[in-house]
Amino acid sequence: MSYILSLTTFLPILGVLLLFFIPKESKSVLRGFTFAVTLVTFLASLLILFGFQTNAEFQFVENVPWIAAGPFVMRYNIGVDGISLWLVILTTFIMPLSVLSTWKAVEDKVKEYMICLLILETSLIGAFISIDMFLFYIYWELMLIPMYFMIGIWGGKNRLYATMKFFIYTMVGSLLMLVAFIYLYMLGSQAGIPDFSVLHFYNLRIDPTIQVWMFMAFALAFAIKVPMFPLHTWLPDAHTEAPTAGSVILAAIMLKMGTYGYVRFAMPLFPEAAHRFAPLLATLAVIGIIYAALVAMVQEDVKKLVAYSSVAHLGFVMLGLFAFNVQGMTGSMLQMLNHGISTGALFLIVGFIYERRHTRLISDFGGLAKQMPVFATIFMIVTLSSIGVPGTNGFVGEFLILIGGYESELRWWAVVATSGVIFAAVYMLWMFQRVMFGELNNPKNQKLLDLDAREIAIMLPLVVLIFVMGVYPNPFIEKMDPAIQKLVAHIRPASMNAKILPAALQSLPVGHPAMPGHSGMEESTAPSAASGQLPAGHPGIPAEGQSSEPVVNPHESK
Amino acid sequence: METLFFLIITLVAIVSAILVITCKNPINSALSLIMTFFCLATYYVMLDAPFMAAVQVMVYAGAIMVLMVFTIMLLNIRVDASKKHSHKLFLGSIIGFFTFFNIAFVLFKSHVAMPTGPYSVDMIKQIGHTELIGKEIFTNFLLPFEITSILLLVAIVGAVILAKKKI
Amino acid sequence: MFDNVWLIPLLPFIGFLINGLLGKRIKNETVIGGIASAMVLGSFIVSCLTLFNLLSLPGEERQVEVKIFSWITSGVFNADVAFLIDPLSCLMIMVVSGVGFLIHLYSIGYMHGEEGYYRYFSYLNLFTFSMLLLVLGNNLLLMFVGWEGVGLCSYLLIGYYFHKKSAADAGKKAFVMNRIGDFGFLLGIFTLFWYLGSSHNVWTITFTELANNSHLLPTGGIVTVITLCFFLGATGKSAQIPLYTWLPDAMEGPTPVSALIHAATMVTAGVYMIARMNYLFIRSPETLAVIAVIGACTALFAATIGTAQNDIKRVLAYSTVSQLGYMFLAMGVGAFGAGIFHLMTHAFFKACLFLGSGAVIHSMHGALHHAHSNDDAQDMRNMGGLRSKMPLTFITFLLATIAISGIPGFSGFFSKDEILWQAFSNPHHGSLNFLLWGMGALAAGLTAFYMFRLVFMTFFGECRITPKAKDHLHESPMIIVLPLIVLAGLSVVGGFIGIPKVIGDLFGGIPNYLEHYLDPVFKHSEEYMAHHGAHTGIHNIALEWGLMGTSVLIALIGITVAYSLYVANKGIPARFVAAFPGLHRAVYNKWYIDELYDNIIVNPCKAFSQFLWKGFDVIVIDGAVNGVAKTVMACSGVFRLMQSGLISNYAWSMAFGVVVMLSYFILK
Amino acid sequence: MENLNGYLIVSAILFSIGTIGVLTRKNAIVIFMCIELMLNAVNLTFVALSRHLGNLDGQIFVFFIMTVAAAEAAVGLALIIAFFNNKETIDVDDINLMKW
Repeated sequence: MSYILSLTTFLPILGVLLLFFIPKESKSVLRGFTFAVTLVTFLASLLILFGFQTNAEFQFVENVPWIAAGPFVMRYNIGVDGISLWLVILTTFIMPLSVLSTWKAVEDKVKEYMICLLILETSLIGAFISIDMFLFYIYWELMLIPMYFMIGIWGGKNRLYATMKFFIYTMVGSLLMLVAFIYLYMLGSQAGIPDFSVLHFYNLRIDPTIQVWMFMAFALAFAIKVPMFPLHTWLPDAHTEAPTAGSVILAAIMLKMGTYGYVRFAMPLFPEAAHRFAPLLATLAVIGIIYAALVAMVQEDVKKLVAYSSVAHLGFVMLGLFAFNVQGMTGSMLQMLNHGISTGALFLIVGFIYERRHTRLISDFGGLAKQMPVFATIFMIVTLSSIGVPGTNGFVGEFLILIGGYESELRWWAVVATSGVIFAAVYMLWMFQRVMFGELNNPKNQKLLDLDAREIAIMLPLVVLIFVMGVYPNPFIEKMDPAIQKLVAHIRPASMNAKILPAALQSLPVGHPAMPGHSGMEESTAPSAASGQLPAGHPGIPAEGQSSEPVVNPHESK
Repeated sequence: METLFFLIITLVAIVSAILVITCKNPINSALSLIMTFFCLATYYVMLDAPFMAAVQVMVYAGAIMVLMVFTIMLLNIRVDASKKHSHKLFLGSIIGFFTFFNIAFVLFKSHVAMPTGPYSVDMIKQIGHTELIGKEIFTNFLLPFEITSILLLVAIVGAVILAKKKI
Repeated sequence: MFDNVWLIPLLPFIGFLINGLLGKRIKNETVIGGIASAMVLGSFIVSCLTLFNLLSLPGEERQVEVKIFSWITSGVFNADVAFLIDPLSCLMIMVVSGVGFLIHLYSIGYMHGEEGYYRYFSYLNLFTFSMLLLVLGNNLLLMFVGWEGVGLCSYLLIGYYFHKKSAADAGKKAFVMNRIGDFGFLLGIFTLFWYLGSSHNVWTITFTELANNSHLLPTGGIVTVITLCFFLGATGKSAQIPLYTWLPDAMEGPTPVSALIHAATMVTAGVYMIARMNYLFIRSPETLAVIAVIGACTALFAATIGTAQNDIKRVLAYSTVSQLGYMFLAMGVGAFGAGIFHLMTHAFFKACLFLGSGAVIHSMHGALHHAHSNDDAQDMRNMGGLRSKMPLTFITFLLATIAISGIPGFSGFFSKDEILWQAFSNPHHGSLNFLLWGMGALAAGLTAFYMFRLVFMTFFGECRITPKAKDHLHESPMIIVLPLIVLAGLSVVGGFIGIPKVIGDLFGGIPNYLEHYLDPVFKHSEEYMAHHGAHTGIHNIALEWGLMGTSVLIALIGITVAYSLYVANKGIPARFVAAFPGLHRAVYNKWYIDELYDNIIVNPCKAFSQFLWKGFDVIVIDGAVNGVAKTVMACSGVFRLMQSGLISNYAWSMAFGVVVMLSYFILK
Repeated sequence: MENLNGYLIVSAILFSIGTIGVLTRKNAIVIFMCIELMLNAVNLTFVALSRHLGNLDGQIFVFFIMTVAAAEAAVGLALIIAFFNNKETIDVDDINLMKW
């Protein structure tokens, strides 16, 4: 079954073709058929999961010549490895749920909506599995179009502003990335690399100054998608205006595209630049965590609140990525899955109450727990997962990120990020209390009916996953561990020569100059630090005067 | 003597040209334009191209200007109530002078090529200008000649359709 | 021998699942209550079995680890779900499951008729599960899971009457404050894990390995940072000075919840954590000093507030905070054994007091309900003279009050006096000891005063309840009174297992069983003390007796003052309040600490985030984005003017173009 | 013969006068005349140079220019008449249907 990967990718397109034959009026048939297609795609992706041996190599690789235009040779080169496996499964897992959630939500133009959904699924899966950078770029752009229509046509009041902003924001970023791609290709072709496959470019030595510019281009494109701190304002608008299924997919999968981009392209291709930019991007990530949490606290609109919460969660993921160690990376990969599940569930929940009350203002709700007890328990479980209470999936990811971050140079960033844990509890619980607890005085709330079978069927797999990943995350971690070990081994040595930091950065509490080695991964155990003394620049009690070991400035020692 | 006559004709031509663009009533400008055409005809004669002069007078002065005058009369345009004139005149003249200086500059900078053509001046006088032009047109320039005829046909049809009241 | 240990936490978890999922269908209350209590009883029996097995082992090898499954392994970090059985954890699981079972029984009667009955019992079982997990966990991460689990359950149970806004607010406040503590706890784990790993290549967070490698840790420096972080976690969970305001508000929850969570088990988690990692804390004298001072201050501070409260549960809440202060004082002076001993005795008499007050509130509520008056059932000013109406509750309440005030012979006296003596004679803090002892003794006096004030106001004097409701006051049913009796008995007898040596020798050499029992857990810190202890503590028997006498004397003074004010001549308190209105109002309003926190932290935080959102997000970032859009529109507007539609403009621009190009080519 | 430059100068002057006329006048017909004037200036240059170079091509080309001018005049005037019919004026500034 070596074509399983292409099959999974293009199954939705097959669905689209068949959809054309179904008449526009028979809505339920349309919905049923689309649900069936997404379900079959999910089963196909399960085949990939079970067929996947846990090693660091790309599997189910398909490498077929595709375009040869002048100097450019592009091959249809796809494959899945530890990192992208779970993201593909997350995509195919979330799609049936979002299709199921639009049963009553979308009444007009159902056929076009379903077509958008299926095209979106194809482009998402394609982006995750493509090894050829050009193919990745095509899928990267392709996914914008269906989302643009979904928000633009079936959105809320000022949907045009939101969808325009979303589209242009992402487009600007990705154009820069395209330029970087082409320049990279040129560099590659000089060095004899035949095609666009990213694997060839991994071991291409690019001198640091060019790396800095290329990394900036990639980083900007993915930072917009993540969304990182200053470039995040499109997310709340896009979410408030998007239909339920649209915002579920946007939050659960499309945001992961940004972080996946960092892991697959930005960091391994330009390791030195990644190390040099680590403090800056970590600062933005940490600001993102605190800033989004604070802003989420005072939101009146539930969906905007959840949107800001996902900015905060992804800030954690970015912090984990820039820790450059196995715990940090595993933590962020896990957190991507957790965020997909918990925020996807949150948006589904907001969708349910929106379908009932057609309002998203927190002040319109109150005391729903008495009126809708089943809904209350599910909402409570998902809130706890989003806060990261131990026993749910959120905690495992966050803990690994923070402990990974604490261990790397980003020690002080991890300390500040840990306080994000408090704010997460504050805004989620405050929202939960204003929506669910308190008096049931609003007459319209008194007539709300609890979740029906369909809605429970949507939420059940998510709740089960929340607990399974919280209590027993090992199967998830095992599958991605070899790929992450390989990635970290690829990036870490680059940090040696990235150590020639300009004097300005020297003042940062950089850990002991000789990188503290990890017995687990590198054989060469780093020389143990000064026996009892404080390692230089230690965060603890500010070393009164210079500690016994002055921070060796690489410049002088050279 | 030759140059004196040339200067006189030049003076007349320029004055009538200026009259064309300055006088209020379009009829006057039409007449002054006809005057300019006559001056040009005399130039052609001075340049040993009598046939050209004849055609010039017939086509331009005769046909086109008649048509112009006819249109002016048909539309009985009052005196051109030139409302605001100021900035247009100023701008226009600026461009005009600039054009002149450009062309003049080009002329003086460039040196004219040596006469290489087969038909020297005295040959024209001897054989006659019209024959030569006729021979030339109907041998080397036959295709353009035919095309211009089609062009004229098109123009005629176009003019009729455009000017008709009810189509 | 210890392979059935995993049953201890699992049984309450099964109870949680049964009640949680099927509770709605099993309408019948006794079945739900029965399942829940049976589960906790089961885990109590298994813990007795474990304790028995442990005692059968010789002293030194009383430390067994049972691994269930490996939880997270990534890179150098691995944490697995495994249980550590040693004297300390055995004692704790006995207390948790024992007191827990009694409280489950009690709440079957107490919660009769509540509409979320199944929800209450499932949360109570979940709480017992997480507390047992916390206590049994063999590594820091599993303890943290239990730590946050109990925080979550206290949130759920405090907010049980969720339709009441105050209850929901109290629940949220409790959770956030605990979360702030957990922030410190997390930082402690990270620093410890990072320091031991990067400096000594020991990548571990399990307690046994930490204990064995504790010799690598330097004194002071990084260890102070780690222990201070952990102490921040402890203050959050055990409600010490900076983060205690959530405990009095937590009284919004049902009374058995306050008894179980906010008196006996959860709040002692901080004390247990310090005892569990005594080898860390002993290595940084600065942190010990901080803990001792904060403990003493909390004890005194909470006691002062307790004297002026009128709500029966608020008084008990502040007494809990103050007693916790004592435990932290014990930890701060290095007397870990005494701290745990006080923890145990406090669990007994404080649970008894809370359940007793619950019984009082229950019957008051019933009576007021009959009389259709909506006076506050918890306000002591409406009570009085219940001695005759509820004799059994009165007796058990009195016994527990005597125990808490430290009257000799009762459990409170032994544990509190041991702490005061250790505070006075410990080798750690030198001159600070006198201050610590002074504050402790004063707090003991105040405790005696407000506890007896409570007893006199509720049980003595004439009944101030509305006349119609007077005859409806009756003794609570047996299921409520039985746990009271057991707990009262325990609070009387409980003290004898840890009699201080000086008294023990007096009565023919009865050894201090508890001290002896807990020795293996604290052997690392004893070794460290023997090795590094600069100067030894004071061992003067006569001094010890003297101090013991003074503390008893202070307690008696407190009782007589309470008696004179609230029984003999009732007028004095009113006159006292009139004399010092400012002081009274300040103490009654909890020294305005809540308002202080609101104005310093909560409101500025809200205002700042409002500014961040409206100011920064909307105006700056969106402004910039929309600004770019507007400038593009503006430019296009300008360019559009060129298409003016007038032919002369076009002609002019064409001519202009030609001229410019010509001149360009000419001049080039 | 000898003053070829003179002829070129004259045609330059006529041409620029024509340009000025086109740019400044408002009456459509006068603009037409000025265009005719410019065309003739060019014709003059053609004839002068063809005579100087002794090559008749220039003069033949003038014929073609004349036919074009004639055609243009015809169509142009038709346009003006059509325009006059519905706008009652031939002021160039009023022909602004293309205005945005």
